[in-house]
Amino acid sequence: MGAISALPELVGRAAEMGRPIHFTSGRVGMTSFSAGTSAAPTIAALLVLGELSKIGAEPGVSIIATTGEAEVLPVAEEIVISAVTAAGHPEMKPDVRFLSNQLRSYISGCMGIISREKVAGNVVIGMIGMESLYLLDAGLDVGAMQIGGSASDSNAPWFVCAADYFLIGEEIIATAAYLGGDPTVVGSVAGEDVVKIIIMAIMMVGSILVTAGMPWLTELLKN
Amino acid sequence: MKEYSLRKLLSDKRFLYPWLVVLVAIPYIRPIGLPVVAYPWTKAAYDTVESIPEGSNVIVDTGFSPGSWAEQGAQGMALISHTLRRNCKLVFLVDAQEPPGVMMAERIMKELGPTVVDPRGKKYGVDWVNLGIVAGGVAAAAQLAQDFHATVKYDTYGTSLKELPLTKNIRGVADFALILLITTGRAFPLLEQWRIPYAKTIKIIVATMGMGLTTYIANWNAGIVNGLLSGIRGAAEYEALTKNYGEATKGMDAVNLSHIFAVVLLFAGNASFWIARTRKGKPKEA
Amino acid sequence: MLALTLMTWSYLYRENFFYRLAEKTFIGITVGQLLCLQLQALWSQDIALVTRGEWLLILPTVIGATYLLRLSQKYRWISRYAVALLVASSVGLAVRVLPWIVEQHIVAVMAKLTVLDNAIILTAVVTSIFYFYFMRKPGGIAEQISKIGRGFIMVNLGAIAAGVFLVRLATLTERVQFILRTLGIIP
Amino acid sequence: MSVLMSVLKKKELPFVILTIVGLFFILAYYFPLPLLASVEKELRGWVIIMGIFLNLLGVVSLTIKEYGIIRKRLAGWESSAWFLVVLIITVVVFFYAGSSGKDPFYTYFDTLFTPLDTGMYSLLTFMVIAAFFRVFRVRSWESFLLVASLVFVMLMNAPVGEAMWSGFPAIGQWITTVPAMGASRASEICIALGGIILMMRIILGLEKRIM
Repeated sequence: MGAISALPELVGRAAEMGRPIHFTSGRVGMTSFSAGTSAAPTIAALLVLGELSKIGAEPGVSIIATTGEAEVLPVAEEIVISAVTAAGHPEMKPDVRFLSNQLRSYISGCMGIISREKVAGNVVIGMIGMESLYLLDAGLDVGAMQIGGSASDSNAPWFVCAADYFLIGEEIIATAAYLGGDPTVVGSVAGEDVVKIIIMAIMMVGSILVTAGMPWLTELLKN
Repeated sequence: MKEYSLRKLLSDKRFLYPWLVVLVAIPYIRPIGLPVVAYPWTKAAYDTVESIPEGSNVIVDTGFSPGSWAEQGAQGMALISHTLRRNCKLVFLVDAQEPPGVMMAERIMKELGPTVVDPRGKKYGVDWVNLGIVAGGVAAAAQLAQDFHATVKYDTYGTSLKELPLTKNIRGVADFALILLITTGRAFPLLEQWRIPYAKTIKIIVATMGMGLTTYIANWNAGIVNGLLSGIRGAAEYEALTKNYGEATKGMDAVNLSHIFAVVLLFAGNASFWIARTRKGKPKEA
Repeated sequence: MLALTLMTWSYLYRENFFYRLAEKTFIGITVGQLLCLQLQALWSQDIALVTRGEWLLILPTVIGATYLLRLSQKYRWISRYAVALLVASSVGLAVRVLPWIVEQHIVAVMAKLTVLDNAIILTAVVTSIFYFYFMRKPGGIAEQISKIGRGFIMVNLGAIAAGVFLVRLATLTERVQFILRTLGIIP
Repeated sequence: MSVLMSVLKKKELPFVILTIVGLFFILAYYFPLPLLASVEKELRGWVIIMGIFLNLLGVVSLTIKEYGIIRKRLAGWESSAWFLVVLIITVVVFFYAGSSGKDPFYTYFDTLFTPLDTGMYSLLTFMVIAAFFRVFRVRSWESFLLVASLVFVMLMNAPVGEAMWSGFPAIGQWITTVPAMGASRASEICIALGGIILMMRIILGLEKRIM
């Protein structure tokens, strides 16, 4: 996945230009709004933030993380602190900013930061809602290198076109897992792939059964 | 290098913005009125309203915020003016998830009042009631179906529901003929708790945002939803079906012009990209 | 009101003084409202109930209050416990989507394959899942299938982009109408 | 005492709590016993109360950051000062005027909020248009599929497509209900699965980077 290798490139560019990197995991949090589907992408995005801080700690690139949900603030700070400590730079302070819990108000703040700080890199990843195109557009205007992806399909098209490196759907979660270089990750992902094969098999068998006029598998799964 | 500077001006995105505003503004000053052909699910929504007995009670969920007025408000006005012309009585409510929806119900009735519906006939308390926020999600919806007065005691102004002529005799789901869901996604659980268990006596029409359409088409195919409106286009189709042209029809003119504009831009952008690419032999980033 | 709308639109030219003014006003009022509503909620949902005898609620109040210790460098570690609870609850909630996925998506795909469209839907689902099959080897058969899946995903994204354009356009028409009305061009 | 403190300061203990509480939430969902259910309901209430403090933390930390900018007279401190002024006015109006019903606070809030909100919202249309022109480029067969599907569905949405050629709405409807529907289902299934795997890793303590 290209986006993983792009993080060092992004940090290098920012260090060279002497400008900060903007990171956001979007407006939604982990427990409140439509929690079921947004928790994992948000946490995955924060793990990407951790990796970014780890790479950025050595050249001392400042990373401005913004959020539209207050509950992301402490988790993001913890992740950044443990990442920079692991990289041997515990003196780096996390810069996580809560802007507003109202969607458009948060967007206006993000756009302001991107264009005023003239960020060198713009990382927009997670369960990104309608803020996607606003932030990508602002990033394009200041010529930032953009990496991103949304776990919500309805906002993914803009990333495909406007980001330099994009991730689609589940790739976000998988990337975040791979980033740490943890050997247990391969095992988890392999296990997940087996589940996917099973799901595909169930769907195909179920369809064939329905075609043959035996919908018992469908009835079974409905309950 | 005059030609060069002209091209630079044309490729600046700021050059596009005024054109978009002009294209959207034109239909309001001089309407064009291309015919809007209704999708089958919109026609089904119209037929559903026509099929309920005249004067039935209708329950309406207006769970959307002012930001979506252009879409949801237009759909709400089209649907509600039709039900009112069939002399239906309306009971509005919203979920606790979308508090501004309470004001949206008032706004629909206010904007409809003097235009479509004969203002002399329709009175608050007799023809329509606004329950305000009904908190409690699924549990509250289920209880509301069985025992109306035990779940909600007062309307949004604090008047007792037992004193209002419309709600005085309502006991539960059996007294309603139709559900209108005019929401932006997270609907009040009327679909699960009212339509599915009581499918024989009550029908449902969903007015969703343009993006929510695919999910609901599956429900429409399955017969769970009787009729479906989607976004400003759905509203315009409904206005055409009821021959009651309003905001959405004008909006569709703007949609037509700006969509042509968008397609032209797509081709222009790609053409300039490919010309630059073949000239220089490598892709040029925007 | 017209001025405020135009102030936000001024961003389209470039980031400027008026936009900054609008931005800070916007954040100011929403954050102010958040602060007030949360203080009110703290009273009505928590402290008022505790004084009425629901002593158990003292516990989340104390744990919640430790979040504020994050602002101090020295006692920041205390809040780590509260963060652990926060992550735990989000994790616990996230696992709940499984039954919903089975019902909404897996069952819905199973339909008569003799109808061409249903067969295409099944193909689209299966090939697209292959795109998210991460153990695939470069050049293998899974890689080939995943390319077809990627094509289906792109078609989906294009359709979505068109839908989003229509939805957003509706809001613009409303604003343009508002401006025309304010300027007195249309009634 | 100092031994206890150093144990508490370590990261292991929060991880243990995370595991226990996380497993509890899962158990309570899949095995809805009355006891588990009532404890779970109580815990959900706690999460809401803790959420209040999180929001307060957000507001306080934002205010402190903006105040720091003003005190150090960093670039753009004037706008930070304006932010504080608006914040204070909002709080004063709220508590002075009360907050229920149709009172001065809502008039104040709506007058400022509605135009700003809808103004920001409609900015997006301009950005979509600019994106169509700037970045929707046919670079490969994949982006060709994306742009083609975009054009067909746009011409389905706009009645003018029907006026040009009756095939546009038919193809557009087929795209949205058949191939697009299939791909979006696949994407939802995979996100849910990936999410569950990540969450299980966190609960089992395999994901050390979380704290």
